[in-house]
Amino acid sequence: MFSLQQLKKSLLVSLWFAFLTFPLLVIRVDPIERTVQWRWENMALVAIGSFLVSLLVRLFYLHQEHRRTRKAAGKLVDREPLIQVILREPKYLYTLSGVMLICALIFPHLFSTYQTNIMITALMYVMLGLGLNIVVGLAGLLDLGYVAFYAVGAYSYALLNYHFDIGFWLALPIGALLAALFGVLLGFPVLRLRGDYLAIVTLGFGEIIRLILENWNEFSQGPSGISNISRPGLFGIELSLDGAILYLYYLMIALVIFTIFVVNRLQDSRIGRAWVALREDEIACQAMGIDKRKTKLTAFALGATWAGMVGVIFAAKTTFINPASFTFLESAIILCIVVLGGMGSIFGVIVGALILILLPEYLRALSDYRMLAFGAVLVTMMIFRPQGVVANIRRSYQFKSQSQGVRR
Amino acid sequence: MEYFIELFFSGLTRGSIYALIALGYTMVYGIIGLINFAHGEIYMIGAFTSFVVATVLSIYGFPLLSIVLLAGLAAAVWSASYGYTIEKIAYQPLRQAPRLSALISAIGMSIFLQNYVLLAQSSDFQPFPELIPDFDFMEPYAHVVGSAEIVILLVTALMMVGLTLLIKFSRIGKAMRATSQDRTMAMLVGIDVNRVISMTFIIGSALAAVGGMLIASHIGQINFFIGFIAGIKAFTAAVLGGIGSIPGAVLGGFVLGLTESFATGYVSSDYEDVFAFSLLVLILIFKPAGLLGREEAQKV
Amino acid sequence: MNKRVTQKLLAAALGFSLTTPLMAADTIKLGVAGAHSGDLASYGLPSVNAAKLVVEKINAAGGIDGKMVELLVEDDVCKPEVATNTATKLVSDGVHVVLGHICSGATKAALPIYNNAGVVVMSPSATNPALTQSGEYPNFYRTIASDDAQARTEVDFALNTLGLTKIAVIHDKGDYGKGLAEFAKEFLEKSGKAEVTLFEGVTPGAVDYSAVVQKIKRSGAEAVIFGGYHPEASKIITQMRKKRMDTIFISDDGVKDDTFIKVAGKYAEGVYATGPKDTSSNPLSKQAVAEHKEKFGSDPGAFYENAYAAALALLNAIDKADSTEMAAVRNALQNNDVDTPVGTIRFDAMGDALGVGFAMYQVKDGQYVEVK
Amino acid sequence: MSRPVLQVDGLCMDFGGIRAMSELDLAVQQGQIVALIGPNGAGKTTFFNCVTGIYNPTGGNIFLNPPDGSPAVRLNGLKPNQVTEKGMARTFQNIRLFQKMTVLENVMIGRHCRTSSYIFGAVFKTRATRREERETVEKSYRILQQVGLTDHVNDLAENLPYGAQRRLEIARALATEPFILLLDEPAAGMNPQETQELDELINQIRDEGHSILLIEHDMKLVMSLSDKIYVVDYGRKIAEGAPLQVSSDPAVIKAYLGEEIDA
Repeated sequence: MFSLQQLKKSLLVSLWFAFLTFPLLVIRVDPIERTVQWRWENMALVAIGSFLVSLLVRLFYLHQEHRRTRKAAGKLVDREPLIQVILREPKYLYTLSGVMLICALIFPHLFSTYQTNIMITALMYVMLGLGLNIVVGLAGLLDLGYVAFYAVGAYSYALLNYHFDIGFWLALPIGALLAALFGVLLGFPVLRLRGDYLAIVTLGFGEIIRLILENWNEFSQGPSGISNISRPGLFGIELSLDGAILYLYYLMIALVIFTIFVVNRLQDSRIGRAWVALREDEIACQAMGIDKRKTKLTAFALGATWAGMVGVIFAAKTTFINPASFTFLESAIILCIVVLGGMGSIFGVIVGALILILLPEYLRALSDYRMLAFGAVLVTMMIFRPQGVVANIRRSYQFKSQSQGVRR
Repeated sequence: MEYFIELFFSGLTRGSIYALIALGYTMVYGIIGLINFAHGEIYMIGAFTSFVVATVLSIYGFPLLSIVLLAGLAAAVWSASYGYTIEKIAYQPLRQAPRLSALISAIGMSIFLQNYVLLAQSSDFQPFPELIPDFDFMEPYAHVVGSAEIVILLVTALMMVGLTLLIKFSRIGKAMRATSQDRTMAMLVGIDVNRVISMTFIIGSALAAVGGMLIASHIGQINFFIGFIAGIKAFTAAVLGGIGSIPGAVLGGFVLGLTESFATGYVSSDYEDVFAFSLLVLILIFKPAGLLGREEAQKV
Repeated sequence: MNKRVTQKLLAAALGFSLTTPLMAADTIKLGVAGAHSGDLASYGLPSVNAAKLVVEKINAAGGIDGKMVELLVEDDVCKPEVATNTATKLVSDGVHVVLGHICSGATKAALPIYNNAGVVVMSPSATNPALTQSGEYPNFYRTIASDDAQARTEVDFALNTLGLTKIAVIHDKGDYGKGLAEFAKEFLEKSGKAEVTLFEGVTPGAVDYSAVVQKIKRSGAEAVIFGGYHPEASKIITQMRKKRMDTIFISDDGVKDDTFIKVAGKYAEGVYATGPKDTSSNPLSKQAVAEHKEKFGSDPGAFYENAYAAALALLNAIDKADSTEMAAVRNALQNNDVDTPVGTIRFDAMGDALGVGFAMYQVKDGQYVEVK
Repeated sequence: MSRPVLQVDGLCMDFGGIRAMSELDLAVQQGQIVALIGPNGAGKTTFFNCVTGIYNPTGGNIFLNPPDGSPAVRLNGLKPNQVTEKGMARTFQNIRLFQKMTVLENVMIGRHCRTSSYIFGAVFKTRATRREERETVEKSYRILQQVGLTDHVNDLAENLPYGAQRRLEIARALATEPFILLLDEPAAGMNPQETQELDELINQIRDEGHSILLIEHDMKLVMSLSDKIYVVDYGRKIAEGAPLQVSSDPAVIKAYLGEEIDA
């Protein structure tokens, strides 16, 4: 199966990793007791492990090579991935959506309240991902400070609730609006910046907002946060905890459907096409008569709107917020959802959110190795599927032959 | 006045560390256009390697000077090896992929390395041996600027000069400049681009490792999480100076360090980072390519 | 969709169905929640060990009124948003009382969920004053004194024992550190005996603190009161001493940790820190530590004795109340003394333990020694 | 003679002290095909960039005179999208299509500045939006018919053959409803067959009433299409006039021969 040459290469890889991990994985020092512990067993493990992994990777490439030669010989036709077929064909797509919806609706009756609660979190990230997808996936603006708008939404509700006793339903649009306003405010100065400069400035904005929340006690109560935020009300009915969670769950399902509906409509509209054009080629986009500033600001504002909404929900769900929940890592996770799921693809973002939020939850069994595995999964997935789990498909239009008649 | 000088030195010390890490960011960015988010972790691994080696050597009773040199060497060698390996594993397969995919791969790598060190060593803070002794001749000034700070400044300056010479005059330096200007052209004139990229990671990582060792020894403690904040700050410094520009990274590091120091000294450390990031935003608004970055003339 | 399902969904959506069914009361479920992984795990894991030991002992002695005690352990990583999930999980698993959470923020987020389910919660380490003093959390108790008590100890010590007049108050901008520092500042200003020369936060994890240290020096402070954890404290003290400053350093129980002495090394010498009153002479405390050594082969970590005490207090209250109902348990907690490693305690109506307080310690020859 | 649709007077462009274009005058009359030729690096594309708002010229004036008789518009300082809105569209020398969008969508983008539906309309699909979308699709499809790309309507732009990409760029520009069209080397990289089809296409576009300004290196195409030719070298105009007149101009011959020797 493997040639001697390849085994030799894998052996070299394993030696290299043994060398690489030597100081940190083998030696352990105690500077106080002044003792050194040599953990040679770790080196053996690393060597064997990396040898096996290297062989596996080799096997994978062999397989790929094999496929390629067969394809070249015409023996293998490149088949479109199943998921793309499903997404392309409305018939399948509606069936899939229907099945997913039914699963979503009966989920809380099959699983415990705890599972439902986790699922609420995942759904919140679906919304966040779809919102950021407008900015990053469609308009191509790399935003590393998305969490700032999330914080704006959460604090709007928390403060309004705390000072004026304003309820969830009123706060939801207010939070969304305020976040949109911040989106525009942030958008203005960064309009001229491109690519990675934009990334670092948005990162800076995110940090500035968090730091202000942390330091300005009179306004935000500082790091100790705001507690006892009201849960969403339901015509004045007092809900039990389980009831409240169930209510929040169905609320989230409704909001996610609403989000999908809106984003779907937007991306195939005049404004959605302008975003994609902006992402593809800024200069050509302008030359085609598209106002770059307005288009960018719209993307920022709309993306922020969703973050603001989810922020309000977040505050209502945890009933307690403090600045520690709005760190850069959060922005990074949301970005990972978008890229991993497949930029610009709604279905991809949903899959991405479910993977990234539920994975660490179910990786709890790995306990200490949880985050290690999480990092490794991110890298591996990117290497093997750089375009994301689900690639975006542009809408196609049907025309009756060459005649004048145009039909959708 | 003395207060000003004190703040100035503290800003310089901070700035030189930012600069050492920022160099790696900027070199990698210049050549493959990737924000290497794992670079902060390379700095941390460098610091940790020197911690382990220095402690082992001191337990076995080596003299201080040899400890410093060997620990520094080990830090540079292993960090460089990590940098090289990371590039091979996580970035090279993604050369042709969308740029954001490489960024996510970098974020994943950063999370992985942090937790790898957490598991391999410990989550606790560890005392870092004092590698830079207090020099007697510095004693009269010790209340203003410490020996360690002077050493950090000198080493940073040396590294900068060395790196500049390397880039300007050596074969690999020229190849790096060629690759960063136009990778395809460089390939056409017979430059082994993969080798150049590997070298960039190796040099950038070694510099970060030296920075890691110096600052850890100055602060006297270390844990697995120190790379994150330092990395973000260094990245900010690189962009401030104009990402892709080597003198820019150095300048950006110092500007950032001094801003933070003076903001703390004359205003308040509560908003230290707010000042740093506001400065960044302001500079980029007026000079969108950073202080020394060249405004790219868009080819139309 | 068939009609029955629709009805059920509708009812469910309106929250009429599904209140937690009363668990068949064959065991008493004691939840343990806190940071069991991540960077704050070292503060949370000792409470798990404490609960294990206490429960083992009680079950060996026949349980409470013939019922066995069952442990439910859940990790919250000290994050509020995770803590609500943790709390929901415990409640849906039918927990009766909870030992936890470890961090104040996470505790605040989780408490309403427990309150809704009628579950009494007792924390070994959440010191935020509002938890008890605001009256918003009727189901909350703790076996540690609150931050204001700690700040009071620090300030009294600085003013009365050391007789200082110029003090800089520094914090780490965190929930715990900043809260504590604000109390210290307030007490200092109210006393009229000393001037607060500086009140500032440092950024945790920053590459160095020399600018802040210079500022402390310039402010002319004789002492620094620091609110926060040991990594920042050791960085600040190291840089102060390297700048040849002999400013007195007074801090909190986040610093009264052996790791601080290890990391700061020779610079730790002479540092003051408050910590729970020394209970090492208490036989119960000795016994608890001995049990830990025997079972886990190591010294117990932070808040171990407080957690041990909390587990005892909770189970004792259930025993006395013959019920796990919140009202009955609360009543029992407030009206019965219980012997614990942190002393013989009972709880006031707000939820604070009476008889638990702070003492001042100083590092001498690489060890914390109580200042008498 | 009526007023020219595009009138450029004394256009200058400096890049950091280097003069890339000096005192260039140029006019395009309604319904004319005008060619701008010159050796490589003569400043032709710079001229396009100045006129279409990508660069802000250092001196001179650019006026558009809409053929419908509405008042003249000064283009200096306008943004590229505003220039397009005023009725002048362009193609690019290095093809700049929206690669990940379909052929039809590329053309639909051109309709952007002639349509107005926004977020509200997009989300609620109001009657006005539906009508506008329908019109956009129909018009775009018709333009694709005109340039002969109907077989590729739903293909991604990046998958088109080279010649088709050039035609798509023209289609996209036409969709903005310009009265003057600027084509930057439309025949570059085309085979003789494709060039012939392009010749027909450009003539057809002119016959529909568009004026055309063209940069092109294929002299055969230039000679067959143009009503008037401007020759530039080193950012200066060295000749102008009818095709035959220009081709015998000694200054032009020198500029071109000189270039050949350099090359």
